[in-house]
Amino acid sequence: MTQEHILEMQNISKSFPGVQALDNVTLKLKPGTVHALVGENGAGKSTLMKCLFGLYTPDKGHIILDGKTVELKTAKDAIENGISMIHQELQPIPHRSVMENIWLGRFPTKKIIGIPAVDHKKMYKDTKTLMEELKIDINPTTLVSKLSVSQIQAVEIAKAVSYKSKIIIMDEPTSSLTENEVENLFRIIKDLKAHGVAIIYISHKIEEILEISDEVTIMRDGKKIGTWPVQELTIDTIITKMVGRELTHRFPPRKNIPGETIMKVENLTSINPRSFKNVTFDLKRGEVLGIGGLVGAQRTELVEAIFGIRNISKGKIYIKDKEVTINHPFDAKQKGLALLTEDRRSTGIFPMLSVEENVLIAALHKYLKLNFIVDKKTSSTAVKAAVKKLQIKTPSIKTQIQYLSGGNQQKAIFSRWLLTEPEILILDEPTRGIDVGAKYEIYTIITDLTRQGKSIIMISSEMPELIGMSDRIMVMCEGKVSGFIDGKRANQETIMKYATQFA
Amino acid sequence: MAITKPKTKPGLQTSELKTILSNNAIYIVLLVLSLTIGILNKNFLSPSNIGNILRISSVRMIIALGVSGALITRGTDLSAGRVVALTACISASLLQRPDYAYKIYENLPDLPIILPILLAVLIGTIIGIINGTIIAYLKVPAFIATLGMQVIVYGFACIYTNAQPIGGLRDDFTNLASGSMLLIPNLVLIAAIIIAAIWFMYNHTQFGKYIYAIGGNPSAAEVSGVKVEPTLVKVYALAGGLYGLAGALLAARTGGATNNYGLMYELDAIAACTIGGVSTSGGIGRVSGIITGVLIFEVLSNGLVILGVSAYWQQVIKGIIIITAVAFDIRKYFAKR
Amino acid sequence: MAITKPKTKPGLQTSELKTILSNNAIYIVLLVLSLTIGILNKNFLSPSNIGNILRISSVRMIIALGVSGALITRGTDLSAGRVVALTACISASLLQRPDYAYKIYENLPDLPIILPILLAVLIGTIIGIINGTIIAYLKVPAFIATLGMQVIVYGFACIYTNAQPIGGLRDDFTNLASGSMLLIPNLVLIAAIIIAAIWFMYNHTQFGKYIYAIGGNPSAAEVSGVKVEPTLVKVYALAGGLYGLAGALLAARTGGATNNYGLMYELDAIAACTIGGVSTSGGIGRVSGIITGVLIFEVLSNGLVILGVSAYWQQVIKGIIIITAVAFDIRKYFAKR
Amino acid sequence: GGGGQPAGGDNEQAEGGEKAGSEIKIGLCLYKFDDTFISTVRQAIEKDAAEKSKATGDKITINAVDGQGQQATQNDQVDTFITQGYDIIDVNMVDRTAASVIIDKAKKADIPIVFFNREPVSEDMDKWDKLYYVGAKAEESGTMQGSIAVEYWKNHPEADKNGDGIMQYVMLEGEPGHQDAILRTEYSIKAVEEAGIKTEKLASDTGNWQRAQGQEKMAAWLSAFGDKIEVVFANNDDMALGAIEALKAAGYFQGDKYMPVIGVDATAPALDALADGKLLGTVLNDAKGQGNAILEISYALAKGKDPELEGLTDGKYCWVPYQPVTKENMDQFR
Ligand SMILES: Nc1ncnc2c1ncn2[C@@H]1O[C@H](COP(=O)(O)OP(=O)(O)OP(=O)(O)O)[C@@H](O)[C@H]1O
Ligand SMILES: Nc1ncnc2c1ncn2[C@@H]1O[C@H](COP(=O)(O)OP(=O)(O)OP(=O)(O)O)[C@@H](O)[C@H]1O
Ligand SMILES: OC[C@H]1O[C@@H](O)[C@H](O)[C@@H](O)[C@H]1O
Ligand SMILES: [Mg+2]
Ligand SMILES: [Mg+2]
Repeated sequence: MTQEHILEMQNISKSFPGVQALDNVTLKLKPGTVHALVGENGAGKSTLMKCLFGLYTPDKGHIILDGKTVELKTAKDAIENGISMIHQELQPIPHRSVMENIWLGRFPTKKIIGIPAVDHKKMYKDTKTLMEELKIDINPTTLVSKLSVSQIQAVEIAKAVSYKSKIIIMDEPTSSLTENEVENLFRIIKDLKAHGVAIIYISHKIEEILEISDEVTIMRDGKKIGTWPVQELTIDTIITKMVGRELTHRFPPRKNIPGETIMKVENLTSINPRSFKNVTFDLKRGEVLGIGGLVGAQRTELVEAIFGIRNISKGKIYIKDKEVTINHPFDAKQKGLALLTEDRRSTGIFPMLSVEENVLIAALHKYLKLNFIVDKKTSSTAVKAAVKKLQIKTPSIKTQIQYLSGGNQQKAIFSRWLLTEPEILILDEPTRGIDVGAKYEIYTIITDLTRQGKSIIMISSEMPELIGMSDRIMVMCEGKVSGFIDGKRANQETIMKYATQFA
Repeated sequence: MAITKPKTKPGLQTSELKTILSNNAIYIVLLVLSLTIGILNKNFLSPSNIGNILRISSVRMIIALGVSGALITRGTDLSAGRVVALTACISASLLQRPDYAYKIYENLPDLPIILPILLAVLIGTIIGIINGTIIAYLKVPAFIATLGMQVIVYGFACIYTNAQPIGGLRDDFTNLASGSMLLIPNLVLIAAIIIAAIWFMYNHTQFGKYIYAIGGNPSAAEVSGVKVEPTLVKVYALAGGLYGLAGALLAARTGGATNNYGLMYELDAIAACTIGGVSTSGGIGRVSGIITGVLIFEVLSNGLVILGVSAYWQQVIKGIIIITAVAFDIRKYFAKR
Repeated sequence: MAITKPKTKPGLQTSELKTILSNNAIYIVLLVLSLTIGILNKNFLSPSNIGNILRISSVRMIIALGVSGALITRGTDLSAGRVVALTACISASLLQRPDYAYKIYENLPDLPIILPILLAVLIGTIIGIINGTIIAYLKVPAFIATLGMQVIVYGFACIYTNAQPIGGLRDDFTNLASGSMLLIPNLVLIAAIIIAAIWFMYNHTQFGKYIYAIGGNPSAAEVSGVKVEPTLVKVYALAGGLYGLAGALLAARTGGATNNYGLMYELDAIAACTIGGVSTSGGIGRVSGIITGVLIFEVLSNGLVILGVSAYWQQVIKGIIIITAVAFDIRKYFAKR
Repeated sequence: GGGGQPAGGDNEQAEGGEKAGSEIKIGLCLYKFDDTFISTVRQAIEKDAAEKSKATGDKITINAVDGQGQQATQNDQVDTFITQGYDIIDVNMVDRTAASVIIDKAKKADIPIVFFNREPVSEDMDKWDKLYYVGAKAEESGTMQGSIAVEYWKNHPEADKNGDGIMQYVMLEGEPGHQDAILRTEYSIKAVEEAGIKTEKLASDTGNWQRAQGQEKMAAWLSAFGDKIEVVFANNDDMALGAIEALKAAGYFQGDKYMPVIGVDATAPALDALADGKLLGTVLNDAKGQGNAILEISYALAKGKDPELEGLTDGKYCWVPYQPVTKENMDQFR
């Protein structure tokens, strides 16, 4: 029976100060299969995988690989035992090339006058071959700091595959990928399966789970709920088991009627010729304006420019018919704008600060006495309310945010911007890494906000979300607006058609 | 996910103790150090010696608090010591006894002592503003910017004094440092006020929160609408002002000043902050830690003298104890795994 | 430091020339500086003076290359200068002329000069290993660990020399520093070998790439199977070894040694690295930049002396030029977004 | 004079007063521990103290502390000694003008002070009658350097390389602000001029007492002035020896290419260079003499006696003269 499984994680428990992250979890993995791991944010998925990869030492339980009990104390041990991992929080080395990132820890070597040296030529060739095999179009010598989030994700995938491991852990590999890239990843996974590789697949996108996995293990509150063959599950049953209650709708009912124009953007053009140009659109009170497009469509650049993070060469922004200049997020905030950025790690969280401080930072001015003293009472109350409203799971609001699960960090940053009570909330991939239950909560909040007359601009690479939530969708391609689609009439095909219009 | 209160879990008493120990490691280090020295030489814990240590620490604390802002925002300030020197010289030169034979300003009227002190603070602040501007707007790494400033300020201190010592300070000025109020030494009182103010600033003001945010993640701070550059300028300006105050107090305490004052004070201050738990990679640091860090330094310096350890070995022992203290303390950061 | 958004894109409208200028800013600074001084005083560019500068720079480069590894891995090494002093004293004490009246070791046989040099390297390496171990395994911040070590090593240097200068070095030893081979000064030759070796190491060996990886993202390095701790120990060990070599060469160059040698050399070295583009937040740095950084320093020091600038103003000017150089250079990092 | 405070305020056995076998605690505050000269003085004091203890049966303890070149640090150390009830404090001021604060405190605690090496200004010395000073007149060392140069200049016509009758010199100065640096720089040239020789300063720069910096500055000057330099003055021997290394590298001291270099301190390597003909002259600061005087005065004070040392000027100054050292007379200093 054991031989049927390449890996058994038995009765794994792990606790952190104030949190029992894993409670007696058992996981069995068959070779040549995809085993999905699902659960709410903070359910313990990543922790379990970190135990397997040698990053955490479990408090209890053991790991059996190929029938042998092993102790994995470091990542190196895991790698040497045929395990590789795509990490949820992307881990590139910024100022080094793609190929160096991929082969780090096992560079091909040759001898130069008897001295062992890294064989750059071979490394380049190997990388090129690898990338071609995986159909990833990235130059091996590009510096990683020059890549977009999705390209970095692709590099991480290539890296994990390159180990030729027996087991590959994929912790939310598609959180930053677009549809095409996801398809490509699935092709890669199928290929790996065919070669007998076992894959542990973590994702909050239930459709993906159903499509790609063979078995599904569901976790809740650090405990294992059960493992089922995928055939026995549906979206609804997974969600129900995961959340512990039924969730009948994916999107809350929305029946808002957008009002008058609140913001107008005219001919906005980046100083960078490769970025967005001549972008014109308007936003109505109470409207959700979705922005669709493929990666590289410059959606992020556009909203960051509106928010004063990037420079524009020409174009105008009007808010309530008044022209405004926004040179800094500070200005943007004053004008009633808020921006939830796409890259949580680099522009979102303050890792070693508390959840409270992370949530408060953008709205501090609202909780001041004498204009400079932070009113602890009112601010704390506001934070606690926000934590409750978004159901952020944290031992306390004093906990450093770095110890929260990825999804809960995202919720905390979302609440940061809600606290500023913006008129216009710009969301760049707002539900990245968020579980279905929490997504629904976020959608509900969006709906509530629009009902209160607030307006939303939402970039999303998840088509269902874009279609399900937007009143209107602006599609971009190569930095230009290629069209607007009414939310009710939008479907994948029309969006894709516009998204590839100039390609 | 299960949020459990620690109490509900078995075997936590020991780990709780461990947590308390490791969260307070630095205070324990100070305590153990003081007690050990106190046992070896009973004079160490005499009220007058404790007074000494506190008085000495006062000036150092003011400097360390200045540097801490730079450290928390991921910077550093190597100009501290030399700014202390320059401002000590300037304030001293304006407070010489009217009858002193080698006065810098021959016909200077008897200024109220607050004026030169304020001038010292002002000059320190201006230097700090320049530091901050170079760092925030010209994007020069703080290390280089403030190292350059260190050299420049030293040059000016030499030029100002022509490398001649400034002595003959007025008694009302030196009494400021040696005097007491209600049994508490004036210096300690001043330091206490500064400590309280900085503590309040770090913990209760918007500016303080911005400092930590910038240190925690500058890009995220900017996106959150924090004006990073002006905030940084303020941080260095405040630091400079504190060095200026420290300079004036140092002149009062020693009754003189030279261009060589303050040599390497910045390293001591940074070290004290680091010992006190301020992270050199930003975003972390508490006033109580900084104070304790300074005290550890001074207790060690004073204690080794009292124990009569020979000077060269003092160095060796001091280095070892400091490293050990931090090694012991730092464990709290990697408790989890 | 400032906000560098991860997604900076090269703008096309930035003219090519501007890019070239700003990518090579530091070399241009060196060139402009040299030419300016050369025009003001023609002796500056005389072969003998260039020889001077190169010979002096040689030792500094070796030290800077040592420190650079620590910087690239997000650390620092404040012990550098004092290690140079200790190893200079030790190697000098073993290479005194047999007839010298005040020998430290009375009956020391005539050692082959390579032995004391190797001993200096060995002692430096051991100190480095201790530094590295404290930093990597005891998780003491590099600043504190190496500052503590600075103090300790200084104590030992004082104890070893009893604060008396060591002189009377053998001619074959001092000739090592003053001599030349095929017109190239020996010191320059030795430095060139070290530079080449370190360049090779940084760019072509696994160890070198690990250094950058650890500096760029320590946890990424770790999950890629890089053994971070032993790598760090090696980095500091190598640095220590280089300081040891530098110490021996400095003793040979100056024909003697005292416990005061190497004072603040670490700050100069770190500054040179930073000027040369080594990022104090890790992961970035090139050998050519470091070399240029050291040269800028020495050209400035030598040039200001040759121009006869008064000692105090030298400081002021030096500080201003260094800050300006870096301000000018750093622009490449924040090309408009 | 008169009975200072009972020896060792914390020591009850000492209550008896001046009987043999009492404990005497002397706090020795040095401006900087790693200073060559100062550490020689310290060693002399320690040695003399040990001998005295043996001879008298009194237990003399010397606690020597390092002011690290910082007046503030030194003040702290004096405070500590006062708090600890030391019998005598010997102070080598960091900043000679800053003595008044220390004096006030000592006076309050009635602990006599023997200053040495750096002379407090006279108005401070007049503040109390239990203040003493042991030292050399730093001016003297400069004057002697000057005389050595004069002597050489007069006996060696070829020394005036350009034959203009003017002595073109360069000056390597000690750490800016250091008393010895200021005075040596000034008085060496004064002595030359007073001997009727015109001088021209080609360059002067600080070498911070350090050998390596002496070498680096000298090398730069050789590039800038070459043979125009006729005499090299250095505020101390370490810098002089550094300059000699630079000169050697530029071909001096071979054949008849010579450069007169004059230092101060008479350190061992300097005497060696003197014998070797590379250093023209240096000046001995009599560490042993000073050390001995300091201990004698301190001991007498601790015993409650008036220090009846011969040659005490004005009842409180003890001058230990400098001595010029050249190849001719060097043997007596070996
Ligand atoms: N290093 C740590 N220190 C303290 N708590 C931690 C640490 N790592 C994880 N946790 C806690 O453990 C719990 C499980 O986190 P984990 O990251 O495994 O969740 P997850 O299932 O991967 O969630 P998500 O879907 O949001 O990524 C969370 O409550 C989290 O706060
Ligand atoms: N023409 C280009 N040349 C070089 N890099 C490009 C180009 N276009 C896009 N990129 C890279 O792709 C990244 C993605 O662009 P952008 O963020 O605007 O896309 P997006 O549509 O917002 O994607 P996402 O939805 O993932 O945020 C850019 O930041 C950039 O690094
Ligand atoms: O340290 C400072 C200096 O002190 C002087 O007295 C001595 O002559 C010099 O050689 C130097 O040591
Ligand atoms: Mg996770
Ligand atoms: Mg002449």
